[in-house]
Amino acid sequence: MPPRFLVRHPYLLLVLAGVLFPLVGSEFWVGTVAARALIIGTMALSLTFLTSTAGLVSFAQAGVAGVAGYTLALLSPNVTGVGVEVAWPLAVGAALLMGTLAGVLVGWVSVRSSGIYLLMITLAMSVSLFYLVSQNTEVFNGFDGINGLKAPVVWGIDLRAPLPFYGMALTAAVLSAAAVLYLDRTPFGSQLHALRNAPRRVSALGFNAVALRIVAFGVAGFIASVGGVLNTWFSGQMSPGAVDVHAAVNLLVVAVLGGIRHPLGAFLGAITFVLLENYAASVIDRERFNLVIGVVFIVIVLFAKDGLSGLINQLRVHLNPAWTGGRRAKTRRKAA
Amino acid sequence: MRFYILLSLNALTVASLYFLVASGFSLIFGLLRTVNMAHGAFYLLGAYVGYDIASYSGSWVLGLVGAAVAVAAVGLAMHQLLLRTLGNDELRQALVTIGFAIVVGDLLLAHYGGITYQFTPPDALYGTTPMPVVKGYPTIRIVVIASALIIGLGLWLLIHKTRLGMLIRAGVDDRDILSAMGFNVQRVLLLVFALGAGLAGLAGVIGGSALSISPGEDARFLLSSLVVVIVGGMGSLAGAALGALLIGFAEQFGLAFIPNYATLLTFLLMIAVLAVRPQGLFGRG
Amino acid sequence: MAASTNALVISGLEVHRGVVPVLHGVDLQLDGQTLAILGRNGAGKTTLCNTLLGLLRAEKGSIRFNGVELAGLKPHQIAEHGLTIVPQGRRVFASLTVEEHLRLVAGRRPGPWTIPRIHDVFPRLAQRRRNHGNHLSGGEQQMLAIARALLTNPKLLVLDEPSEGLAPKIVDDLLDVLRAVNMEGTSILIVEQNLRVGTTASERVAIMSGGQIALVTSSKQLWEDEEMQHRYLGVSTH
Amino acid sequence: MRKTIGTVLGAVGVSALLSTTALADDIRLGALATLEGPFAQSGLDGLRGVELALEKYNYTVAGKKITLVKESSNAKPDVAVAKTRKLIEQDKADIVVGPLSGGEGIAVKEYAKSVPDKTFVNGTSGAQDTTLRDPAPNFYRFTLDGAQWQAGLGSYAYQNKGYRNIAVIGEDYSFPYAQVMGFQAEYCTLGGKIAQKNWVPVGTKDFTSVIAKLPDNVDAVYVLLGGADAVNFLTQYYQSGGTAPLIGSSVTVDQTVLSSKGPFRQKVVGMLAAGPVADSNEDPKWVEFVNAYKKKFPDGLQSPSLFAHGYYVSTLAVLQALEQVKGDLSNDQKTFQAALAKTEVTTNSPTGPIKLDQNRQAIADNFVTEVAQKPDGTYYSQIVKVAKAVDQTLGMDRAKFLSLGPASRDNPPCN
Amino acid sequence: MHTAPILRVRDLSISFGAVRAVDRVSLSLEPGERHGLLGTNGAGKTTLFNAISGDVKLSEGSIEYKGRTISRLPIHRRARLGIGRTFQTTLTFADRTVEDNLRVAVMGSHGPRFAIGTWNRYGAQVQAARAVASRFRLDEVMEQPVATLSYGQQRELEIAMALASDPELLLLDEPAAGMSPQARGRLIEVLRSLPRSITMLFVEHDMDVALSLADRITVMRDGAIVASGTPAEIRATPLVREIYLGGKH
Repeated sequence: MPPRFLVRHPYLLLVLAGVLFPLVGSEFWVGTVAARALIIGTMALSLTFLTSTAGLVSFAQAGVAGVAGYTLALLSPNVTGVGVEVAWPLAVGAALLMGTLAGVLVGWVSVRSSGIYLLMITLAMSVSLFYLVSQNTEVFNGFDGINGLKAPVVWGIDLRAPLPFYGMALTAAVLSAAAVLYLDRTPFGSQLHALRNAPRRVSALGFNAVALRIVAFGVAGFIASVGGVLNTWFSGQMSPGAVDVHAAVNLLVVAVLGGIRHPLGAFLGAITFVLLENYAASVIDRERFNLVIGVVFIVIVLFAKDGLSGLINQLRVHLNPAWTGGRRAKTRRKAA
Repeated sequence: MRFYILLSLNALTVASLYFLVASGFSLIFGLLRTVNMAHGAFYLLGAYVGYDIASYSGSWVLGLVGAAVAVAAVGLAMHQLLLRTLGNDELRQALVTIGFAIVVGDLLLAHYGGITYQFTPPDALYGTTPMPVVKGYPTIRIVVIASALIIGLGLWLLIHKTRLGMLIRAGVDDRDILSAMGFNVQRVLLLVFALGAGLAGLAGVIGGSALSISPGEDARFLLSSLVVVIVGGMGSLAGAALGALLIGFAEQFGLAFIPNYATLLTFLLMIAVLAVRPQGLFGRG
Repeated sequence: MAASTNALVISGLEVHRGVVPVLHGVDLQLDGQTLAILGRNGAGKTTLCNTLLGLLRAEKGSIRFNGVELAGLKPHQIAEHGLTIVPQGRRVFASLTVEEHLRLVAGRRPGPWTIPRIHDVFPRLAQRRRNHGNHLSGGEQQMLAIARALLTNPKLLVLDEPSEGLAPKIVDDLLDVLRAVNMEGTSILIVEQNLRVGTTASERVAIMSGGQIALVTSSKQLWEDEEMQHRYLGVSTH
Repeated sequence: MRKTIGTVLGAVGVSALLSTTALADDIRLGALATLEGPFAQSGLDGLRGVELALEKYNYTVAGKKITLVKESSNAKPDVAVAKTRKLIEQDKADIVVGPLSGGEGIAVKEYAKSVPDKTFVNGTSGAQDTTLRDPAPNFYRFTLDGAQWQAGLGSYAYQNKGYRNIAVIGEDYSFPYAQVMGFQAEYCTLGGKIAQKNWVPVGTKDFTSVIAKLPDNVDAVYVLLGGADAVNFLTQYYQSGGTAPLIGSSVTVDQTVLSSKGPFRQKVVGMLAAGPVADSNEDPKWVEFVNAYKKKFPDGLQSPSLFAHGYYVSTLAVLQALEQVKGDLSNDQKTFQAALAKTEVTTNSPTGPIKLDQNRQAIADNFVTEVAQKPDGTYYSQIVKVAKAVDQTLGMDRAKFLSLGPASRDNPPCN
Repeated sequence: MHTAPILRVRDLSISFGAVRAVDRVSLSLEPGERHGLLGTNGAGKTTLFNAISGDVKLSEGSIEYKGRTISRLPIHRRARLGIGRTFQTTLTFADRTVEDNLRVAVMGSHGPRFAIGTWNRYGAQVQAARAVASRFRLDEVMEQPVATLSYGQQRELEIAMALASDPELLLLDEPAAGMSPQARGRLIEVLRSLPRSITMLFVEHDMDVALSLADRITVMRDGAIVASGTPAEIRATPLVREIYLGGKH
């Protein structure tokens, strides 16, 4: 039996696995594959947070991350010669702020839409951003984007080297995930769950449902921005490709693969996605990655309603019924 | 003057093409409440299949018909295999069609490669039709406008003047009661799905003749269909027509006067409509 | 005399909405006549109607009509066996004209009801021929819903709260029509909240409560027994 | 039970991580091209070039086997960098040839700076700044850049065709900007005028409204579109009754476009263009190259495209340099890199001698061509002029050229 | 003693397209009053309700609450002024626990909203939720998800949530709908036991419930008020008998 506190907090195991991973993984696995999975996972976390707590779906999270990415790019030294250079903490702060504001804007514009319509209006906003940045050359350098961006050197640690970068991505991912899990247990989290269950009731109780919803989008925007900042450093550049419709679809695919009803599904989905990206190619044919991802996606949607996290939950219940969650078991006892 | 007439004709052409694609998309949504994100893939599939049939048989018209039939069949298969099992879960339906679109797009790329295909329409269609003021206008583009008018009129007649149309409208209004009156609604749904998919295939041949066929067109026409029906109102034929016109004009006039932000303009138009009237201009709300 | 044909036998019917059971074991028989089902809001009356028509799935139990098991069949298959409904809230098709409503269903099954006859019985519908379903008054919508149901030439007509929102005069006309329909051999199951309509429309009434049939009695008896009304319906005339 | 599962999973994971370690003595050559999306066809042809070059050396240099690892991007810079990293870190490539398109090139160049002990040789990416400004010491380009690819065209249009006033329509990004810069360097200096520049968003499919805007009185229209967009434009231009002759960029009427299926091709005969390759080149080395290409890839294009050519000469340069250092990549590849910088592809080059300048940028010949049709109905480009030894500053003084600033929508101006 | 009405509805009309669901209704409630709304299905009771709570826009007329016009205030602002409501079809947070439902309800009108401390820091609110729960005998199922409760318990929770927000005016839309006779009785008891500081307006089909709970009753038909008075007066009105029972021939 694993120690008690691990049973009570199974997520600590995941964090531990993340911390220990560099001991077994090669530089490529740590600095490129795992770091990328963490970044994509963080961006997708913004979506699974929205869906699992507030019941909102959004196609715009890649775009929101892109707003942060572009802000960072424009405020950092780059070889494209656009923007203004400021100290990196300031640039990161501004990026997170702008991304959060972008999230708020998405929430505000789409406030009257829900379900499939919400998906479409957020897709439209995301695509609008794509056209804005790809057609504006003065600020965003259009189609070519902004190049030569680098993660800073902090206290002598070069954050663009694989291991430090991985450490940074892991820290950001763990903190974001912890924040989401924590929020879930606060009154604010409960209020968001309430919004998902019965928005009419939420208003009738005296909550400003619109504000609640917009704040949820803001929080998601912040998380997406964390991913966006890391992603910009990771690719060393920012271009419209990061906010195009494929990027939006990919993020949704990641979230659905992992299970959109559990916040941490985002990371499961991201790991799967990145592994498929690197290995599916060698299974069938180097160019047929999309075929594999498409088929896997269909299978997940058809047969695993809650994605991989749902499957794992089922498996857990199957292996050890006592793990169904102490809470419910307790109530049963109490009620009996 | 000539310039503005030309611009308007271009806008009409683009609007016609958008309408052709979006009408099927809207039809499917209207009755089935399914947002078929594979509609763009259907368009591209129709274009390629039509191209193959047309170049093999030497008949453009056969390509047109063949593409419509083939894509309708693929649509039916997708509906029966993937959509039916999901019941009324709109979100999962949209997701599964995204997956299907990814698969179809990749298979098409694998088979047809990345080169650009263009139909060889009958000589009568390839060339210029003389017209007053603007002197001449490409015949194929007039064909596009005409086909949109014909298909639009045909759909209108189908929906408002035929028994099947009555069934479709009744099904949109109240599916349950229609089935309780003894009609096999599932069959009507299938028929409509096939019709909508077939329209995408047909549009693929027409669009592939007026423009060209290449990878990436699937996403482009899916997006345009989404924008058109969102602006016009999901499930409304008139809405699709109005939406297509608005987008067509915004896009072409934008391209002529503010080329750098032409596409952005159409999306801003859509966001504006959605923020004010989430159900679209003609949508029921 | 239309008895002993078109017999409906419901036994042990259980229906859930989600996980919540709504009907728990309904037993009911109807034998070529008219039966009213009365009950409070939420007693499960509409659920019963929808299950009869195949719009809801029966968890357990059986619905036999003229010896044929209907539970598990699709709505259109059930309709082919001669069941039809005038649903609660009328649910006429908003985008079909009155004429289209009639043309849609007419002539699909042989029987006494034709469009001319409908126009005869409901002259108002003839006048409103070109109006769309959503441009009719409540009474007109109700007539249309009934006409739509009659044109399928049903063997069993289910009416779910037909008097809802109708003026008393119209309700009386409606009851006359139903009487005529029954005379021609169609069984009628009428679900009502309104005690008078329910008891006037049929000789027998079943009272539903908490998802079960609490009592089957004659209309006359219920109408006269205020204590019984009070006990089962929560309404009283004293 | 759970423990067993854990052990098995762990073992599988570890072996997956370790299985990718490089084999000892081989030289691993990574090739990066776009095999996804609209540029898929070009990427495929690029890889054909790599394979042809390797085949020429029988995949062996100085007794060492060369292993080719292919990777696909989708013309997006971030993907190009991710895939390059994969080639270097995962597939342990020593040398990477690629990428294919402009934005990718700049991104990969930036990445190259972080791995100085690996060598990067450009595929066909044509952005000027890949080598012009802030170059990476371990990034080499044996192909010409976008501006160089138009060398000879401006003067031919002005002098031989007598064009004095033209209109420009191009896609709105850096590659067409650079091409126009290369064209203007000759055309505008000679006194030619540009009446109008139309920059259309990347991905525009319907150009008719822009066509309608073109002035009636121009001598020619200079078109900077590629692939499907070029096919659409050409079709729409002729359908709209366009009569002014057309001038193409390096990708407007290249083999990927001329091999496209469609009736527009009948109209483009005689169309002027310029680029690093010409189908009709009578140089025996070009003929030999074409024959080898056709033999190996019967289902390839009718004639190798500039992508096949670019990847071919780039790989050749790598092999030549490797041969010179006897496959020695030690000393953080410094010996090899020094040899590569001095490499001149002459005897092997199908398109005339290629050497590098101080920024490791090619100086090579460029061809002005016209589209012609063969008796068998196929279309090809026919040489009408050769610009010899074109350098990156287009013959200008480097400082003066740099002072022009990066090419953009309206820089440099035409006066 | 005569006090100013807590709620005053004046000439209120609401139209949906061509249909006039509520037609020039005027109504006023004294503080502490228990006021029943009767009428058949489609008489406009729920629409009137929704207009008062803010769910439906009014076409004409005005609504005053404690002397202040609230016709244009959004739902949540009205709720914060002390107007609580229940819904005809249970509208709870189905996959959350009873406790969570109630403590969220407590925070609605009195805050804190957007609170991001752990629940431990909001002891007062949690206590308030528990107090309401015990009044409805829901404390035994506090940690169960609502979806696992019986229908009757869900209905009780529905009302408990409205009470948890500490309203001055409580709008109850068919509170006893679908409940078993015993549950009904229990519910009536709870409602009766509420302090008179809460003014109640309720819709009820069950005449017994309505008549036994109300101080005054208003009867609606076709969107308009057709009778109004004390339970005794209403009982004696032939018109009401006709509407409600169809009347005798």
